[in-house]
Amino acid sequence: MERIAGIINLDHEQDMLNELTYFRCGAAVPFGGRYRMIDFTVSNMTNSRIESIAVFARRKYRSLMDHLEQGKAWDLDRKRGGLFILPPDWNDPTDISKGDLQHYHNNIDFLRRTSADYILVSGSQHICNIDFQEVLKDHKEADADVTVIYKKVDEMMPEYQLAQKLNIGEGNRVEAIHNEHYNPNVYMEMFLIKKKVLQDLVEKAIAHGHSHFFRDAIKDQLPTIHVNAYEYKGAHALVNSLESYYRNSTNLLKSEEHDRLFKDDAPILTKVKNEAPSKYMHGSDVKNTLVANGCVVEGHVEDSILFRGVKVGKGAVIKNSVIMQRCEIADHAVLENVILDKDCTISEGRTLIGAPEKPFVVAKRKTM
Amino acid sequence: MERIAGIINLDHEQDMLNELTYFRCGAAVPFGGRYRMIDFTVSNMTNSRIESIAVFARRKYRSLMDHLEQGKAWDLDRKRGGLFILPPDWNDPTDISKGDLQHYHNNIDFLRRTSADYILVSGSQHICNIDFQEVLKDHKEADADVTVIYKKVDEMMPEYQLAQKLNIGEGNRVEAIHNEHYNPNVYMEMFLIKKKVLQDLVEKAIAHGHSHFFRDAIKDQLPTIHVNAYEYKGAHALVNSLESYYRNSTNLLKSEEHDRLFKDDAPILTKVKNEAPSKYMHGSDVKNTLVANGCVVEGHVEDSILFRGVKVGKGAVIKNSVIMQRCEIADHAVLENVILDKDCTISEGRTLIGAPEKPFVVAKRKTM
Amino acid sequence: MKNKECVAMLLAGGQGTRLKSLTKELAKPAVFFGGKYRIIDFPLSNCTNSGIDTVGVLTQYEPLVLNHYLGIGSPWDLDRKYGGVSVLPPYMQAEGGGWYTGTANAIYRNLKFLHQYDPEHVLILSGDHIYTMDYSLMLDYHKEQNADATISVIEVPWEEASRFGIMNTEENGDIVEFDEKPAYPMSNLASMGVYIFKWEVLKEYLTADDAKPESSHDFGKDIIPALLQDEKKLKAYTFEGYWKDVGTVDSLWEANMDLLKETPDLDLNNSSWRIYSKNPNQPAQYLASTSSVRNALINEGCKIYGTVDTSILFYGVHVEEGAVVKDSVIMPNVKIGENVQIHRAIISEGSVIEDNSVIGDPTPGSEITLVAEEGSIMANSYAMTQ
Amino acid sequence: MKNKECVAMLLAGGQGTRLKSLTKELAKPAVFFGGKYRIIDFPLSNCTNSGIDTVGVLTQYEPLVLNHYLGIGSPWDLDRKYGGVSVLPPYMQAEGGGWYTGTANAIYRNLKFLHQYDPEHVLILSGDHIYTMDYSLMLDYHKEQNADATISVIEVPWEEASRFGIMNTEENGDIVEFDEKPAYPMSNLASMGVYIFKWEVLKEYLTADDAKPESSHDFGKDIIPALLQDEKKLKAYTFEGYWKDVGTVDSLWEANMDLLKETPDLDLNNSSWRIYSKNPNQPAQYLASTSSVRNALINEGCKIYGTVDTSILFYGVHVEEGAVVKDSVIMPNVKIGENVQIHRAIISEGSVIEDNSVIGDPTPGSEITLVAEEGSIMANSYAMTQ
Repeated sequence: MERIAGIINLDHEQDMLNELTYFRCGAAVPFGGRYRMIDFTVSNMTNSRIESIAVFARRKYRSLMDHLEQGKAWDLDRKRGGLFILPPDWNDPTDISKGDLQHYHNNIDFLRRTSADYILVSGSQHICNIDFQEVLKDHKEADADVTVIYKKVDEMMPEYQLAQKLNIGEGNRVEAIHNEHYNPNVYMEMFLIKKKVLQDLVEKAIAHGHSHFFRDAIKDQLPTIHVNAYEYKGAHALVNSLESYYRNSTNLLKSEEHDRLFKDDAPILTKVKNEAPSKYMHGSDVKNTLVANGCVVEGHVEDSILFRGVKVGKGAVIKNSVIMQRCEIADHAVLENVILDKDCTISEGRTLIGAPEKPFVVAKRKTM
Repeated sequence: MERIAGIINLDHEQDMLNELTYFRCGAAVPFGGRYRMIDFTVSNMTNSRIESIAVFARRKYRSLMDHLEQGKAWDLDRKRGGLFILPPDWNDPTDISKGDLQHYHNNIDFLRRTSADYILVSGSQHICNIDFQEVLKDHKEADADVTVIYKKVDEMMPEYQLAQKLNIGEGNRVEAIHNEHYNPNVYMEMFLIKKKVLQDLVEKAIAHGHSHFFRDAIKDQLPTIHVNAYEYKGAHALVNSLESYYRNSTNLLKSEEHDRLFKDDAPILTKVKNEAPSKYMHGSDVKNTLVANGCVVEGHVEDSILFRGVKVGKGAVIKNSVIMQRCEIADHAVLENVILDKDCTISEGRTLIGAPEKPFVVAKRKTM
Repeated sequence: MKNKECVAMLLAGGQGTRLKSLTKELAKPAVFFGGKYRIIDFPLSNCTNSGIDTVGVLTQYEPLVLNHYLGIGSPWDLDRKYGGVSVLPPYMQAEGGGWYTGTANAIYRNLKFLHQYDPEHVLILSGDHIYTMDYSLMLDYHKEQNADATISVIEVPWEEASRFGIMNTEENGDIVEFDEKPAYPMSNLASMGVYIFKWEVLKEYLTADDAKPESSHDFGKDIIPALLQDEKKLKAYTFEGYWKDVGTVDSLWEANMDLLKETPDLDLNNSSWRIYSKNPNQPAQYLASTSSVRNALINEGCKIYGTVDTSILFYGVHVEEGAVVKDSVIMPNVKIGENVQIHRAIISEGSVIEDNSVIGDPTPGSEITLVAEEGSIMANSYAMTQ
Repeated sequence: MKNKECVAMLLAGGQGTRLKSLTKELAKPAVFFGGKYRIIDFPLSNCTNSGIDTVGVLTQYEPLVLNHYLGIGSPWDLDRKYGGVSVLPPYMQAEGGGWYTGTANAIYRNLKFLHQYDPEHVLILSGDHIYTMDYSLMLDYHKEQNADATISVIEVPWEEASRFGIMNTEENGDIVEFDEKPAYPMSNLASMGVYIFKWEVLKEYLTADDAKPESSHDFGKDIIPALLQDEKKLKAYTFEGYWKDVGTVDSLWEANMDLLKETPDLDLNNSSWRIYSKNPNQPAQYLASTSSVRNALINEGCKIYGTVDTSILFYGVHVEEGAVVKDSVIMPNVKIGENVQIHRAIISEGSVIEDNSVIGDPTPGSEITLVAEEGSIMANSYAMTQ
């Protein structure tokens, strides 16, 4: 089996989740009851036997570090390979690289040291469950320079407007990459490339004063390099705005979607918290809801997601809401279309109601 | 046994080791053939059964992170306790703390979560082998608010000019802390304090707009708080300049000094590199020199320190020098009073000679 | 390396035959409890939370299940480079080998293991009880009293005292007599099977005991009486809190039900005293629109479409529409079909309960029904007790 | 969890009696080698470097030393949550227990361990040889050839071939015959004791072999011949590189001396194929002004005041002024007094050689002198061979 190393490049990811990304980068935002966004990327990589992973982080990476530790949850705290979070801390006055090429340049040792022949570069905003070994197989069959991964979407949701789309020609060759609407081939911000090719392209892009590896070295060079398109067909969600975060969260309440994302043979792992099982008291009434461990529920919860350690008091009502870790909802409070970031406290009898298309968001550690 | 947690506060440490601190903070500078400066502080803590350690880092901490991992070498990669490197990544617009109080304020969770009753705060510039449990015993006997650790020095070396000194009165009570020359009681930038007292003092210092915890909350409040002085009597070196780095490095070549610092029952640990034993070829001639593993020596080395993986070619001559990791000294090169940072290459026949009081320093990865 | 102040030895050899088919393929300490845990998680978590980082686990039967569960000890933070958790089955030695013949014999045959750490004190634990206890407080007491051995005791109701090993003590805590299951108890302080010995004392008495052919090599029956006879300093350390033997199907069921009280005596949500456990990495639990859940403890990976009442569900349990689970304990990965009725039952790991079957006797006080591991209950069938 | 493609089983039971007092208290795989390592570091590092992260280590005698050395496997990066290193001594089972009676029996009695990982292939290793080998290349070959079993072979000099198990092969690598120590070898391809089996095939043949009362339960004598008889697909995989049995005092000494060649056949400094080992955490080695060192491998923690020539020093060795160490291997923490003379000797761990004593015979080709573990050579005494 040929080896792949992974790069999770967070450099271009805008922190557009408002209150949820005030204190953390998007990759560290809690998702799906017990995960953080980045868990999906890391788990996909380890499930595909990628055991060397570099994370290019630039801003608000503290909670990312806390969460990933050294890849412990993925058994990546190793001597050989492992997970490396690489925030910018470069002090070379002769360094002329710019943009995300700074990461590639300053972490060139990661590429040099890995024994992998291929590199899989991914962001953290496309939630999915994908086997990158299949991508590699396709890449080799196509004999391409680069293989980009895309999802053919059924319906044009607003979040896809920000995504790049692919024009795909004969033999799955990518002919153009652009932001045009109504093209259903959404580029998933993941590509596979031979290590040697990546190193050459990075060097060239820096020499030409470029600042954005994918745009400048791949997209703009399309006629000259062979870019192969790989279609991913599994569960998929793009989270790049508060609205898409909210809608895709509650989408998980659809049982089929949930089962396609969480698979026994390709589990999504996350940092272990050792919470007790959740407790449903007399008088609790919970419907169509995902609940993580450590919750104590006495009230009414419907069409919602409760993260770990949430307390819902007697007579409290929660609808269409996402309640993050350790929030406490006191008796008789009412929440509808609300997102509470972690450690929030909602006082007794308090009512908060947002709109279905624009949930009411409360930043972490707030008491209301 | 009452529990102590540790804080390694690097905030005030100036990076005054010229080329050696261009790319790394002082705490990450290699020392003693196979260590980094901070290894002494961390090992002293773990040898004193301190198992929760926070590192307050501000600048150039990347190689510190690489080196410490999550405290793996000290078995500190744990669920309970462990070692946490805490670079500044704070985004609270309401935060009014300044200076090193920013660290105390933004990492207040570390203090809150630890079950320890006492906190030992230390820098990384005072190399020593100390048992902090003895300090705690003394602290409790003195019934003090704070116990500061000092070394009574025999001779006034230049590095002590930058150090603070203690006036010690009856019952080992500290009466003044200042920078006066010719006071032999050198404050070792280490103090022990009850957690509760630390929390209160931090809160108060922030409220008063202070920016330097030790200066503003302890030194300047001396008449009102009981500061006890604990005399440390073991091996000691203060490294706060290139000159003191060089002199204290070669000081280790004195066998007694070396044995006082490296003790079997209180070992100094460091990241394990799995280098082979060092190999001395036919024709090698090595005298009064410390050599780490992985070296291959064919030439002449005298009164020097070779870090891991150094190659010394045939007919090369090295005197009074410190040669860091993986440097390659080609055949017939001559080095005297030189410090080579890691990964340097000295070409065949090249001669570099510095002065005994001012060594010639070569920054890392240079080829000369 | 520094020596270890206190090393724990956990006696996990009990076969637990009174747990019937639950322990057919499983040592008793590996039995599931509380929706997420195995019994052994409690003493192991107690060790970690008490700052004891070196634990020998003495197994008797095939050690592979426990070996595999314990792994390198990482769930309990016991993956230490020096110390950590070690499984110690009876192994072959040059002079032969054989089963551990008693609790004392088990420790005796691992003196070399202890010797490696040169401890000052040795904590002896058993893997049969559900409780949370700070052993470091007991160790402090043991050291303060300069005791040769300290035995943890708990007050039991007088009417039950004759079922336990009873300690008769002086007012100052000195143990003067040990009464194994006395017909007429003189005290209600029962031994919890938790001992701290000075290492030197333990070594001496285990070695002497091994030479006695008539000894049953048991801590309660032989070692403690020998120390008492020699007038060694034995102290009773009184523990207050929840402590429950889960040695029978009924007591295991009861201890589970204890967790469903409004304010249970055992707090699984205490963030300063976590009960660590191997994590199955399942997604969040899902309660469907058709579900009805009350008075229940439910773990991750469950999918509930039916009714769950006064029950405990481990990870990966599916309850289909129309099914009713009441007063029951459902172990991991059990699939419960449509319109199934389960009352007062323990369903073992991996069982499949097909549609419309009825399990258990809803009569209060009736015997608890046990469905064996990977059992399969046919559709429309009826099962009650065994 | 995904299954494991390949799990390694390392036979570490050899008592290595030909290593005399070096193995009195130590299994052979734990014997020191090369200034820093134990023999077992080589196969374990090979596993890690080959991407095999699950290794069962089968021990025969008291497993504690190896257990303690292997710990949780962290030095070899084998501290994995799922997989990693497991020590597998012969343990008591319900139907009794007993020593492993042969290499095949040892694996047979751990089929349950293997079963837990449901591997596709099983790699069988021994702990007796010094070599670096990429097992993943052998596994690739085994898979490409779709072999039932693949045996790693190495060309040995024809005159030595009759000391080995010799494989007679077709040109395409098919093994047609296995000749254990043939008087008249037909090939010079010696088995290295490194096998890869398809898991299903291994299970079948081990189970069948166990039922044969006349079998010696040995891979070379029983399992391989049985596969050959059934015309299973057996392939020889030719390894090129350094490979040395270190089963005698002389061969152990020689293999050490091999490392002192200008360009040794075994490269310990290969940064892409590190030999991992437990680290004793000693400070840098110190060569004093009075020292004279040439042609030597020296480890951390050593202090040299005397002369070291063509020798290997493990960690923590002190050589005082005037002492001469030549053509020798000095194991950890040996203290060598003033004016001591040591020639052609192996000095075991922890020995103390007092001032002015003379050890070993400097005559080239003479027998190597061995000083036993924690031996003490009195001042002014004279010791040669045993």
